[in-house]
Amino acid sequence: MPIRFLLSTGLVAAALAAPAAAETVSLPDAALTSAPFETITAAARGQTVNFFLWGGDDRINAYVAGPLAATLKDRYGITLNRIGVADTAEVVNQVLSEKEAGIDAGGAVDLVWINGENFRTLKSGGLLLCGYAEGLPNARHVDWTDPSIANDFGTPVEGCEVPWSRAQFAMAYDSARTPEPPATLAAFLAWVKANPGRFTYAAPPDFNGSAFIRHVFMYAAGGPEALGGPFDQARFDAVAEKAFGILTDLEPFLWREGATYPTDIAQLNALFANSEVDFTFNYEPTVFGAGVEDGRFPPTTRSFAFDDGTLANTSYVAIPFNAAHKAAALVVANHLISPEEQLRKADPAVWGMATALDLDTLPPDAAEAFRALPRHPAVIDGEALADRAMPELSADWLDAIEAGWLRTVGR
Amino acid sequence: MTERARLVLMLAPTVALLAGLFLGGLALAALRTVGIVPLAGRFDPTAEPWARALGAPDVLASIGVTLWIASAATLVATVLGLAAALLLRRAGGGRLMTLLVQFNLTVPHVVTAVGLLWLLGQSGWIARIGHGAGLIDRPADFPVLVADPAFVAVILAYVAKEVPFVAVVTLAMLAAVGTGPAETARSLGASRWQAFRHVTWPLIRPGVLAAATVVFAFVLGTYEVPAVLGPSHPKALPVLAYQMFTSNDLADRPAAIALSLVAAAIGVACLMAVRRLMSGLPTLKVAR
Amino acid sequence: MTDVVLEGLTKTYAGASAAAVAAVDLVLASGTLTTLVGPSGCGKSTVLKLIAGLLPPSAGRVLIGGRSMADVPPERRGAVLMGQDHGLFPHMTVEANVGFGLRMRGVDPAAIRRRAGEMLDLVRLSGFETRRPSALSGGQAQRVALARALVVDPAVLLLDEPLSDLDPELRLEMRDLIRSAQRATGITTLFVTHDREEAVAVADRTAVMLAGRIAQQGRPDAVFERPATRAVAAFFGIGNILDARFDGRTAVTALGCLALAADPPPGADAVVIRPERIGVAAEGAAASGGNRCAATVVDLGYRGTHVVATFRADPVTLTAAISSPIAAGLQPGDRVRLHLPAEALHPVTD
Amino acid sequence: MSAVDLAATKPADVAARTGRTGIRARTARIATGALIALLLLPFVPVLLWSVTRGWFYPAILPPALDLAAWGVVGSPESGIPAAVLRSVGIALGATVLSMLIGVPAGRALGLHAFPGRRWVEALVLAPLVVPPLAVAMGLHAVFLRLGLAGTATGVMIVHLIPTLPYVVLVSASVFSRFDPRVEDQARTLGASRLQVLRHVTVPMLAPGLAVAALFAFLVSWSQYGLTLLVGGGQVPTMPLILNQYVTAGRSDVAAAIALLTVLPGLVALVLSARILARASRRDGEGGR
Repeated sequence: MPIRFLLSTGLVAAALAAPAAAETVSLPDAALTSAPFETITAAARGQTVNFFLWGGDDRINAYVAGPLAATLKDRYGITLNRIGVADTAEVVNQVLSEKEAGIDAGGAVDLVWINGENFRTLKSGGLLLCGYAEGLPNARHVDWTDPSIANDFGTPVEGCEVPWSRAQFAMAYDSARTPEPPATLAAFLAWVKANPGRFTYAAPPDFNGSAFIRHVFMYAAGGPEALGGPFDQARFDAVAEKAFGILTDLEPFLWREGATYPTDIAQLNALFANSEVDFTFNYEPTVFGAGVEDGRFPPTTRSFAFDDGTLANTSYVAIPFNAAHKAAALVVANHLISPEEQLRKADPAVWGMATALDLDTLPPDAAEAFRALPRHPAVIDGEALADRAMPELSADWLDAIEAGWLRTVGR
Repeated sequence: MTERARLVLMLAPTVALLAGLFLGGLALAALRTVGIVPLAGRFDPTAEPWARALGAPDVLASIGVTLWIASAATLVATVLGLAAALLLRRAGGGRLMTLLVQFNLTVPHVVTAVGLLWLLGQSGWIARIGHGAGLIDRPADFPVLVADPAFVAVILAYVAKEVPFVAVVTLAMLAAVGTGPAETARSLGASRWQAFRHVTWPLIRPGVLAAATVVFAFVLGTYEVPAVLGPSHPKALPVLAYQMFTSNDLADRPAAIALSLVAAAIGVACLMAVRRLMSGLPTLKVAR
Repeated sequence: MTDVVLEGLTKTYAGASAAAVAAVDLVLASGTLTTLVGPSGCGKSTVLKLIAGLLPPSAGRVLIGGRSMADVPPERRGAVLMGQDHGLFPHMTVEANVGFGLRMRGVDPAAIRRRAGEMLDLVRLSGFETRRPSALSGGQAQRVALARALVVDPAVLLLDEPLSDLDPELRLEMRDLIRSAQRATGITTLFVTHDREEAVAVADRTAVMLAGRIAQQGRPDAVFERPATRAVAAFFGIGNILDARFDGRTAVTALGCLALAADPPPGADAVVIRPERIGVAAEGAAASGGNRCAATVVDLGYRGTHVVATFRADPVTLTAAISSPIAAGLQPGDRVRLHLPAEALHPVTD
Repeated sequence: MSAVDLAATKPADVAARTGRTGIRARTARIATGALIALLLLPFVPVLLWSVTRGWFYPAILPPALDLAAWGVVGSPESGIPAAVLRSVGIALGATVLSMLIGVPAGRALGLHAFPGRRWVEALVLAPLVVPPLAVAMGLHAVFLRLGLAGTATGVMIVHLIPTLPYVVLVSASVFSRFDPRVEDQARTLGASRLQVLRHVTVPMLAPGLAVAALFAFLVSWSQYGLTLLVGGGQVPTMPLILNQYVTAGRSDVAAAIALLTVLPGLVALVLSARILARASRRDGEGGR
């Protein structure tokens, strides 16, 4: 016994003695946010950026590891290392763990695709590099006064992340099966009751399932205005009873009578594709087009948005406080919001994700190029979506709603 | 060098590694759940993570279903594995057949889980054949086997993986025992079944039960199978623990460790059972 | 030609209370075959391992050719060990087995083949070169093992019960083969066995080992006929041990005074006599000379070549090996007279 | 009774020479075949999915042949070719390390009795029955500190926890059937320690040690939970990549990856069967 104890403590001692895997950062943080960008670009040359992002879509993977990486290499001498994760929470976990272990420099993550509660967690923990975003050369194409840019799920961005894409929630149906989908959430809920077993939603913490529940929550509250601003327990309790009541009432009419829910959006998509249910949804409607192309959805798939409005959000890229290659990460972040790169990303043939830029700041022909991008028939028209956009709730609301759902409906 | 020094030298690397990594990891995990983090020099003893872990919604149900999955999978896999070994021997134990029985042994669990998802889902391959044969009309008519409250698909995935393991161990035990004892029993008037029941089975039992225990403990701690095939609630213990470990709420992490220690505690109980079972054997001649 | 000297050789295993080998002094004269005989567990094999360098001694030393072996590893001692189960390498052919030692020494392959061939010839196994050990009979395997040992031209050959796994007739054949090979090569050989007959049959010299110590050593016939101690006598199957007090060349025993042919050594406290040296005569037969006593036949056991007869000569029991014709005239209960010739009576110490 | 049936009644059996036994052996073969079919059934949809896309209920067979999934699998942008290399590298590294560390311990356990042996055995068995989740969570912080978390090296080291016990146990059973006196003989014939190892011990035990190595490789190759936790998602090995595509709903790519993931296991299995067959031919030549 004593030997084992010694050995195990020995490991701890070795860990304590080891210098936290450090790599010298050529510029201190203060210099990074104030230095002329040419200085940063020069410092970035030859660095490798570990870019963490959700890795379950081969179009995204191909775009990031392919043309995007090639451009960065050619133009800035930066190697982009795509690190696919199954869930962005894993990246947050990584940075949190590094912080706990006292690794304040030389961290594994240089850049992460992020928004919502993941952003809030890192920001509130002081785990992000801040104050640089609006100073990036290409930041002039971003409308920082737009509330949907300046706030990420209610958390003020405050220069701690750079907008990359916009997304808005949409529903999908199979036009061969459901020629006329219900136009409002109320009508949709009635449809579900009239067609038992033909709908379900993914259980939180799935990102998309959680968004669907928020729509019901906002519907119960009578609109997004009722839930705006910081979290308020009294307001939550008032709405929660009604909202979870609706969802509980709905349960017997759901797929498998609500005994279980799909645990992620892919399961819901598969149910939809195999005619087990008649609807699916996504916070990123371009998925429907891509899904038709890569065989995840039937060719007759179409998408729509509820007339009462659907949630819209912006997703960003952020740089952790302890990133090993901050200069290069800044250069990459800046390049990601260049009109040229945003246009390439918005092309459905590449990815199709909507731009985060303010088209009014672009030269007319550049703005026109965005407007002229083709649209897949399965994907809802961008203007139709924009007309129905609702701002996201703050991340605290989000947590409370998910936890409430798990307590009341999901068990 | 003395004999004793040589022995110590041979054993030291393994003992050091397992004591350091395995016991050390376990010890650090346990300390963490009571608020002690040697690495960060933190020492605030608390029982909060345990309260949080055991107070999380569905935790008891999770422990319950995990034990159910492990028991059911172990029972079915052991019976079928034993049967497979005996059948293989009766069938003459052709090399190809033995190879095919063993095949799943080499397949990662996540692959088996995905295969079963596509096979047994309500719109899976068997359901489609049922539709083609006119037995069912809609996917909903097909029995619920995936993401079901009884964890049928999860259990079947483990069965598919562990039957070969039990069979291989049993075959090894049978080979070690040889046919002599059974032949003697037959010549003394025992029927084939009696010879097995009273002579062969008691001889191979320790090995088979040890294999069953390993299967049981293994199922307790495997994440990928219930993650792919389990329902949204209650979740199997490893799934719940991993989800809590990667939760946004920092306070969830020690609670997640506490949950995984519950699984580890059940595993330790299994280890003691195995030790008892194995005490009759010179060395554990099993492998997987 | 090399002699081997063991000086105060001692080995105590870790955790053991008694020494497995205790202060053994032994000289293996160059070119001779010495047998080391003793019951199992007496430390014989340990002596071999100590000589071969497979175990470090706790005390004392081994000299081969006058050189201390203290820091010489086994592979450089020139002391080849051959064990009871042939110990052939199962993954090598017969030829590779025989050539093994030469290969370890970096001898070139052609020479190895030639030497291996010669050795296989010597053990009459030409033609078996490509066989695997699993395809050999026990005797063949043992012959290959002998060839493998001899091919490296060892300074010392250490044989650890080489015949114990063989059938009786094979044993004799193999024993003769070893003996003739040893004579032909002149390799100093230590042959360990627990078989008394084997020990005296092949040896130039015999050492008896009991409980880790050399109890007696000398010419085989001397050891066999004239054990020095009760224990050696018992080991060589002499059950006829009579407690005795000595008065010059007279031993005073329970059977009365027995005359001896020579002076007893100091400390002697018993006399022994080998069973085959006891004479048996009918009760009434004419008696000439001393050392006779009356006895009753207790039991007669037929052994093929002879009969083992047990006699009661109160207060002791004696065993004699007698010829069949003599035994034919006897029945249990018959009264006889036994003759214990003075030259066969041998005083022993405790 | 046909010749095939006669061959099939090989297992010594007192009552083997009756017609009834022939039928029994045939029944056993049919039953074994059925069991094998059941065990392998999950691979049917996997195979089909890997060569098609857009295959929806109720189609029993894929609508069309489509090799796009294999295109994704082969493209460098998907990271899959790199993941294959990474997985192979980690598994090979874990195998080599656990052999170097574990085989000596296996020798000690297989050949020697020593005080404390029970504790060493328990320590070696423990990782087999104690779910690794808690251990990995406990080690995570230490590995981060050492700069090992999120690295292939760290993952490889943590894989030693499950691989080492297999190597130790398999090699202990290999050594328990080994007579170390052969090594003594080789020494006295003029072989140095190293030469004995190279020319005698290793070649003699090669088949058994190869099996130990194959187990280690497969255990590491299939590892999911430990890789996920210690790798922090940054060391995407094949099982992780597979799950990534499963959770993205790309059944076609997932199926192709699944097949790719099964491949080394298959190779290993066939290889080990051949090694063992060769060994049994060697040991059995001419009969013992």
